[in-house]
This record gives sequence, C-alpha cells and structure tokens, in this order.
Amino acid sequence: MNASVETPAGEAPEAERSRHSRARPVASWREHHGWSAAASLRRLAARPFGTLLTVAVMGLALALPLTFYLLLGNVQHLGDALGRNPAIGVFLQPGQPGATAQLLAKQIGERPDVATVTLKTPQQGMDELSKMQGFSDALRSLDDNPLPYVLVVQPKDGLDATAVGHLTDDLRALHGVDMVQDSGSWRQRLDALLGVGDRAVLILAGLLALAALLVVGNTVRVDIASRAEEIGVLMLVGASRAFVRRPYLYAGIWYGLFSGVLAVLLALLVEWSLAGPVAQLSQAYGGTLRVGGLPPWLLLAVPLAAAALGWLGARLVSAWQLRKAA
Amino acid sequence: MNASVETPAGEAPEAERSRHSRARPVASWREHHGWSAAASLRRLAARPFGTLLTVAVMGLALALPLTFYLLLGNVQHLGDALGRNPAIGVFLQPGQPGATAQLLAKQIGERPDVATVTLKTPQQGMDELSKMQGFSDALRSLDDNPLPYVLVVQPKDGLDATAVGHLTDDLRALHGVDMVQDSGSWRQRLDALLGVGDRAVLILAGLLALAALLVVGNTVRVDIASRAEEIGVLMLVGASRAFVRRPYLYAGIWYGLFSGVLAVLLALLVEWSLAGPVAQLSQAYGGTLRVGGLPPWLLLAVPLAAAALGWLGARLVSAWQLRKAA
Amino acid sequence: MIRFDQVSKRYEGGHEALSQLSFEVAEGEMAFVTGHSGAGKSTLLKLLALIERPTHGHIVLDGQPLAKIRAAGIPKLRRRIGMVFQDHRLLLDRSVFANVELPLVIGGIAPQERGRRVRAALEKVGLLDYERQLPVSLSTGEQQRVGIARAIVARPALLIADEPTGNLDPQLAVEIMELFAGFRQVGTTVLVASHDLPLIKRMRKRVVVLDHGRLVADVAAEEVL
Amino acid sequence: MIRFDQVSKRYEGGHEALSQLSFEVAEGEMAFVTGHSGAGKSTLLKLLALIERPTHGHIVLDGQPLAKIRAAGIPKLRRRIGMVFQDHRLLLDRSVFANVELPLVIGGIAPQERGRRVRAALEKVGLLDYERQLPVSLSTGEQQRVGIARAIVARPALLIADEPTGNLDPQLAVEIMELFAGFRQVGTTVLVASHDLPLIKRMRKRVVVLDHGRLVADVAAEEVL
Ligand SMILES: Nc1ncnc2c1ncn2[C@@H]1O[C@H](COP(=O)(O)OP(=O)(O)OP(=O)(O)O)[C@@H](O)[C@H]1O
Ligand SMILES: Nc1ncnc2c1ncn2[C@@H]1O[C@H](COP(=O)(O)OP(=O)(O)OP(=O)(O)O)[C@@H](O)[C@H]1O
Ligand SMILES: [Mg+2]
Ligand SMILES: [Mg+2]
Repeated sequence: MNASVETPAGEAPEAERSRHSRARPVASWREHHGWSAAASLRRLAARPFGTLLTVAVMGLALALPLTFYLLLGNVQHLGDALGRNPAIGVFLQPGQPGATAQLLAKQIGERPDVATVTLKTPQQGMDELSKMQGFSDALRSLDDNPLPYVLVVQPKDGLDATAVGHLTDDLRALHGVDMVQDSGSWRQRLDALLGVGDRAVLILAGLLALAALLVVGNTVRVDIASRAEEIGVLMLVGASRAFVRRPYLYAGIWYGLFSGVLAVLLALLVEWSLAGPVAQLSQAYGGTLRVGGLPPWLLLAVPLAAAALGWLGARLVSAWQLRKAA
Repeated sequence: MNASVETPAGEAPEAERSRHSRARPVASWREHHGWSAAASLRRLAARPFGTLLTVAVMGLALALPLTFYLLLGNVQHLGDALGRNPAIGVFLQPGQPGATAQLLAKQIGERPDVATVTLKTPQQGMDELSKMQGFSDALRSLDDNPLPYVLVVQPKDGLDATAVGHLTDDLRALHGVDMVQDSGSWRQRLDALLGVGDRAVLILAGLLALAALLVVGNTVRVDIASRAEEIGVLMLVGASRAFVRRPYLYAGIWYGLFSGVLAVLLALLVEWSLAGPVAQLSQAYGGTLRVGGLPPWLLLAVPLAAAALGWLGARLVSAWQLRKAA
Repeated sequence: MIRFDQVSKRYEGGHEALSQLSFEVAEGEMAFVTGHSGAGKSTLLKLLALIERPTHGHIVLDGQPLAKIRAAGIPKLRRRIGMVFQDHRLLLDRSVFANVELPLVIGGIAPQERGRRVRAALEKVGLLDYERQLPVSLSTGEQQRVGIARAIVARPALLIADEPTGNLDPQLAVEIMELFAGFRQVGTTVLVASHDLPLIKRMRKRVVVLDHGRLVADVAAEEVL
Repeated sequence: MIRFDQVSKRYEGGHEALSQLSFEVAEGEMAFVTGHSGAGKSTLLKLLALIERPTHGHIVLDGQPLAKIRAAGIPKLRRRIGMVFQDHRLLLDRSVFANVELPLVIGGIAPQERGRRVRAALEKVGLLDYERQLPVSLSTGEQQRVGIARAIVARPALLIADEPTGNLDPQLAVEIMELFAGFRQVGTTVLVASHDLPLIKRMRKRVVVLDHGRLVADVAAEEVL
C-alpha cells in the first residue's frame, strides 16, 4: 500500500483529460467497435449452452421458410409437370380435305399458347382403332374409311384452366372443325388443389416470418434484461447510449450470422434428404423432371440477411430497453 | 427504534421453531404450492412484453405442427378424392355370352378390393360409340354388332398402385377376358408425388417439434439465469431445492398453457381462412368432399399437453441450472 | 457450539484465505471476529453456513461435523442459522415484509404467526414504517437493517453477522449490537465479523483477531479494554 | 464548484429525502456529508451526478445549471465526475483491471496510457496484485477499493464518494481518506458521504450534517474538533 502522496501529475486534471479524449476520437471509436465485436463473441462463447439454444431456435425459424421455398419450388415444378395440360383432340368435319387439315394445323401451331400440333389422317385413326382388339374385325369389314382428320393440339406447359378454356373455345370456333374434346374438369380440380396449397403456404410463411422476428427480438431482449445491472454501471460511469448498445448490436449480428449459417445447413440437409424421393418421381416421369435446388447466391444471402435481421432486432429492442435505463 | 430488551420469548428458540415447523408440514406445503402458482403468474404479468413474446414464440412453435396436422389431413383427403383410382375396363373375348359376362361381374364384384362393377352390353357400347360424332354414320352401316361385353370395374378408394396392379393382373387372368385397360402410369405419378409430400411433412414436423422443445427449454433457462441472484438468496436462507424450483415449474406450466391456447386459436384461424378455398374445391368435386377440421378433443388436449411440456422443460432445465447454484 | 480445528481454506487460484485456524465458541456466547480488509473474516463465517467448504481441518457445529453434511442436508443446517450478509442479499422484487418473512415461509410457520413475528423483527431494527416498500427505495443502511431483521426473525440457534453495521451511523450501530447481545438471554450463540474497533471495544465481548488468514489474538471479554 | 439552492427531493411514494438544502463547495475544497442512516446523504450525491433530479430548487455545478442538462448530455457530465458508490457497482464478469479501466475506455484514452494509469490507481488502493481477478473473488473491502480506483483513475474534476470506507478497517480507511485529501493539490473538488465520525474528526475537513433531509450543521474545517 502506498496510500498517499504520489498524487496525479501537477497539471490540472481537466486539461489533461481533454487532451487525451479529444486527440483520438476516431481511433478510440474504431477500437471500441473492435472490442465490442470481440467481447460480444466472447460472451456468447462463455455460455455455450445458452448460445447454442438461441442459435438453434433462430436457425430453425429461418430454416423453415427456406425449406418451404425449396419444397414449394419443387412441388410447383412437379405440379406443372403433373398438370401438363392434356392434349386437346380437334375433330374436323368428315369430308374436309387433307389440305384444309394441314392449313389448320399450321394456323393453330402458330398460336402462342400451343406447344405442338399433330395431324392424324383418317388412315392413322383407322390403324389406331384397329389395334384396339374387339374393333379390328368390325372395322376391317368397312370398305370406306368414315373417320375424319384429327388434330392433336398440345397446349403450352403452365397454362391454367381458364387459358386452356379460351384455347378450346377458339379451336371450336375455327371453320371446318366438327368437335373439340378436352378434359377440362380434371384441370379444374388440380387448379383448386393448387389454390389450397398456395393459400396454406402463404399462411405458413407468414407465421414463420413472424416467429423468426419474435425469436430474434426475444433473445436480444432477454440478453439486455439479464445485463441490466451492467448497463446501469456503464451509464453511471459516463458511457453514452451508443457505447452501451454496441456490444448488443454485435451480439445480434453474431446470433443472426450463426443462425443463418445453421439455416442454410439445415436446408441443404433437407434438399439432400429429398433427393431420393425426387429421383423416384423423376423416374416415374421418364427422367424428364429437373430437380430444383437452392440457388448458390441464396446460400450466401441468407446468413447475411440473417445478420442484418439480428442487428435490426437488437437495435429495436435495445432502443426500447435502454429508454427504461437511467 | 426500540433496539434492546424486548428479546424473544423466554423459551429456547430451537424448541419453538420446531414446534411450528413440524406441526403443519402438509398445510405449509400446500400453501407454498398456491403461493408459487400465484407468484409465478404475477411475475409473468409484471413484464407483459417479455411474457407475450415468449408465449408468442412458443405458441407459434406449437401452432405450426397443429396447422400441419390440419393441412395434411385435408390434403390427404383431397389426394384420396383426387386420386380415386380410375375405373378399369375389362374387355371380354368377342362372342362371350351375356350369362358369362354376368357371372364374371358377380364374381369380380365380390372381391374385397373392388367397389363396383358395371356391365356394358355390346348394344350399350354401340350406343356410346354412335354418340361420338364422326363414327355414327360409319357404325350405323354395320348390320352386325362387333363389340364385346365390357365390365367397368371401380377399385375401392385408397388402394395404392401396387394393389391396383394386383387387381389388374387377377382380372387379366380370368377366363373369358380378352383385354384389361387401366391407367397405371397416372396412378404411379400421384403416388410418387404423395411420397415426396409425406417425406417433406415428416421432415418439417421433426424440425418443428425440435423448435417447440428448444423454445420451452430456452425460455425457462433464461428465466432461471436471470434470477440467479434470487435463487442464491433463497438457498442462503435455507430453502430446499424443491422450494426454489417450484415457482419455475409453475411458470413453465403457465407458459405452456398460454402457448397451447394461442396455438389452438391460431390453428382455428388457419382452419377458418382455409374454409374458402376448400369450399371452392368441394364445388369442383360436385360437393362430395367433406372438409376435415380439428377434432374438439384436440382443442382441449393441446393446451394440456403444452402445459405438461412446459412443466417438463422447466423441470429439466431447472435441475440442470440449480446444480450449478450453491 | 462452534469448534474450528486446524481449519484452512484456499480458494481456487487464490492464496490461502484462512490458515490452520483453531478456536471454540460456547453455546450462548457472543464473539467478534476482526481483522484488516481481506483478513478472512467473511470466509470464516461462510464456512459455518457451508457456503464454502474448508480445504483442510474440521468444523463441528452443535456437535455435528459439517464435513458430514451432504448437499441435500445444507438447507436444514441453514434454517438453524440466522445470517446477516455483508452485501445484504435482499430479494429486490419483493417488499421489505416479504424479505423478512422468507425464513418463516421456508420454515413452514403459519401466516398469522409470521405477520406477528415479522413486525416484531422490523420494529427491533426501526423499520416498521417501511414494511410495504421495495428494497431499492431504501437507503443502504436501511437495507442492511432489513437483512438484520431477516436474520433474527426465525429466532435461530446461531446468529452470524458479517459487518452488520458497515453502513449504519454510530448510534444505530450500538443499538443493533445491543440487540444482538440480548439474544444471549435465550441461548443464541452470536458471531459478528466487524472492523469497527471502537464499537467492539465498547461492547466488551470476546474478540478473535485475524491477520492474513491466521489467528493472531483471541481476547476474552474481560480482557477487552 | 458546487452550489445547492433550496434543493428538495421527494421520491415517488416516499417522504421528503432532502428539504430545502442550500450550501456551496468551492473548487478544490474537500467536504464531508454526514448524518444518520436515511438522512439523505446518498440522495444528495445522486443529485450531483444526475442519477436523480431534484423536485425543487437548483443545483449549479462548475457554473452549469444541472436542470439544463438533458438526457443526452448526462454521459458527458458523468465523465467529469468520479464516483464511489455505496454498493460498489462493479462489473462482475470483468477483471479488476477491466473495471478500473472502464472510465478511460469511455473517455477514449489510448491503450498504453490506460494500462499505466490503471496500475497507478490500483497501486494507490493496494490492489496491484489483484489486477487479473474477478470482483467476486475479492473480499467486500477489496471490492470497495476497486470502486475507489475506478473513481480516481480518470482524474476527475469532481470526486464524490458515498461511504467509501464502510467496509474497510480503520487503518485502511485513513489511508484512503488521505488519498482523497491529496487530490486537492491538483484542484479536484472532493465530497464524501460518511457516518464514520471518528474518521471525519481526524481528517479535520469541512462537515455538512444532515438530519431527516435538512441541513442542521455546516462546520468549517477549522472548527472541527
Ligand atoms: N428510490 C427511492 N425511492 C423512495 N425512497 C427512497 C429512494 N431512495 C432513498 N429513499 C428514501 O430516502 C431517504 C434518504 O435516503 P438516502 O439513501 O439518501 O439515505 P442515506 O443518508 O444515504 O442513508 P444511509 O447512510 O443508510 O446510506 C431514506 O429514507 C430512503 O428510504
Ligand atoms: N471466491 C473467492 N475466490 C478467490 N479468492 C477469494 C474468494 N473470496 C475471497 N477471496 C480472497 O480471500 C481473502 C479473504 O477474503 P474475505 O472475504 O474472507 O475477507 P474479509 O476479511 O471478509 O475482508 P473484508 O473486510 O474486506 O470483507 C481475500 O484476499 C480475498 O481476495
Ligand atoms: Mg468480508
Ligand atoms: Mg446512503
């Protein structure tokens, strides 16, 4: 103990203090940012169980919308493929010559909502019909071919029921067309089903976005509340609000970043575990189905967006909590 | 101030203390339970913002599986209705008499995997065919009806592709049957799609169950951590671990109960908001589709199960946290 | 009542806070523990309430070796001890009344009896008017007195007080010490850690003096001057 | 330096902690505030650091009326004041060094300079060896001294200390008080709340006596006996 007379240097304390504090505001500000980032990280590391829980909850909340994005993308894919509009049969009036049929085929094939048009001659129709057992004998006994020309019109993929309805109406109105055969009711059912799915996904996405927001906010709120005493001390020794708040903002950023990374990992896990059934499905479609994965930019964007979200949550809650402090 | 000599009564303090504490252990135990339940409730009410956030997060985590249950139920419903196995056409060999056809129809109709069998006579076939324009003239000119008897077999609802395949094979093997026509590939596609859906829902349900558990655990952990000082004081003045823990267990029960109620309300909201599209879909099916809602017992069971979950989470975490306390 | 037998305490990563301490306090006796800041006074009291365990030696309380008490038995021991903490240790979100009532609630005393006893204890420390207030709205000395009321309310067999008058004015300090001394009449053993030498001299009780964890003097009541 | 002008403070739901208090303290002066437990000593010091606001009257610090300082200006004011709190107010999860360093970090002092100053302050309170420890592993008196080191480390223009020796032994208390008195030489104004009358008498400084919030005596240094 050396309790007495090595008193502070002879100059006035005020003068000295200001000499230091005014000389290097930027350096000290930068230094405190670095310190805050490191200190908040160290605090998270100091209670690994709690940090892990928080990151897990946040990560799951973020992973769920991501997984939905993935699933919805693939299901729409599948739905589009499954719901590929069935071909429409256009029966020309009996007796229309082949030239008219070819003209009509060309004309229809130029429509923007039509993918392909296949022309079936009466002979081809007869051949098909003869292949169906039970008819062969009967038809072979006909000397004249009574069948008309038929155009098999394949609508573009992704047309909805209304658009297909329009197409059908247009085809029906064409000169020389006797009858148009489509399977509208099936298409209507699928669209209604997809309508339910869309609504459901929308609701779930809303709930999940809310959950993610709540988790971030709640975590930071609790973090600050549990450090009320520390904040009080900092304010008492003259720390500004920005100074006090900085480590919490960094904590928010860290939480967000880690949660975002976790979310991406979980989504990749889901993608990987879906690979099996999707391949199976792809096989059922004769290998024509592309499997939609997460785009690479998303893998980077999600952690960054999550970090921004964490920062925002921390900022909102800390502003609110610190208003209550002295 | 009366600082001195009104000292405690003349008897030895130890004797008096034990007279009181041993006389009414059950009454005091019951009293403390009541106090803990009320006090924990009061504490939650004292910081409404935090409590609301916690209950909201937990409630959402519980609402999501519930909503899934609801959605999955309805989608399976729809899937069953949509995926109702298409009828199988069984063409008998030409020339088989009507009696054989009727016998076969009866025989097939008794199979457990068959819903209905409709017999189409050659005349009915001819009538149908004549209704298709373009054939009418040609067929009317035949003097002899070349068409065979046809049995239209409707498989039971809910049979999967394999079962339908078995049925088809059996039908093909029947004596007198010429050809069996089914649309297996469509069925295969739907099953593959449902396979993806099942797997996806399983994954999501797993993630959500995990999230609910984590939220409960994390909330109670934070609750206890933020009261470390209070717990320390209680232990210092001689409270047993059970005594210290009781309010937290009740807090867990309250959190769970409120979250469960919130989850049920959210699920009902989803059910209500789905009513529109489902009605539309039902219309597309000609009104035959029953809409599956949440069963009433679930509305009661979910809050109770949530309360039990909250209690369990609080118990696990409190045991863990209190081991660290003195 | 209390026997220390070659007791040493070394904190993890710290130096030896107590070294080979041996002394006895008889039932119903009042004794002071004194010494410089960091001498080990608080550590000594903490060993008695099993807040800390000694690294060497034995402590016997009321015929019971403390080393034999496992974690589950600690609450029972603490219920027999009234303790005033150097840093008060009040529950900040409960009223003064509820804080003082705490040992009685834990002890399972009936509510009416509790109210009577809490008010008697609060009156003894001069805080009867503050019953409904929260500890944060009290001055530090008032908080210290709430801690004292809580320590005496359950009429413990052993009262240990760590610097109970550190935030009290001299007059109040004397009154509190006389309150403690009065407990002798009902057979309560009292052990007070204090650095307030004038007060200790005035009380004329036995004084145990610590210096860097060693017992350097044990002055009987008659020899205090 | 300090002027109180008819200052009253009534806490919400409480009685009047300070009533119509008027006094002045000159720059570089050292003064004691004393009075019974609950007299209003801590309240008086809290008004100076804007921890509380007066309900009536004006306080002028260094020519600046405190009433004019809005919430955003408080940190700047506090950086000019070194304060020792009655309940220490240390950061429990940071080392002794980090605690003492805090005002320098907030003030934006360069790291090397900080280390030098922190060690000088710790040496003055006799805790140089405890630099790496956490506050919980210190005795209460040692914690109090960490608080004192933190208050003096930034060489404030005004030093206010609330019961800074409540947990210190008499010898150490005198040393700390002499440390405070030494600050006079560099023009620091010092205001100490204390109930330790023997110590106050020994220091022979000006004494302001409060009783239930009223100023009942203002004894100049020369008149203290
Ligand atoms: N936040 C508060 N709310 C209500 N009343 C308060 C508050 N703080 C202090 N008081 C009351 O104001 C009075 C003065 O308190 P203060 O802390 O200034 O006393 P003190 O002189 O420092 O006492 P001590 O020596 O015990 O520390 C006390 O009666 C106390 O109960
Ligand atoms: N938890 C701990 N870990 C490490 N060292 C400790 C711990 N508690 C106390 N010490 C050290 O043990 C020594 C004795 O501490 P103790 O609290 O018993 O002192 P004291 O006599 O009560 O002092 P004071 O009068 O300042 O309260 C001190 O040097 C202190 O630093
Ligand atoms: Mg001590
Ligand atoms: Mg005070």
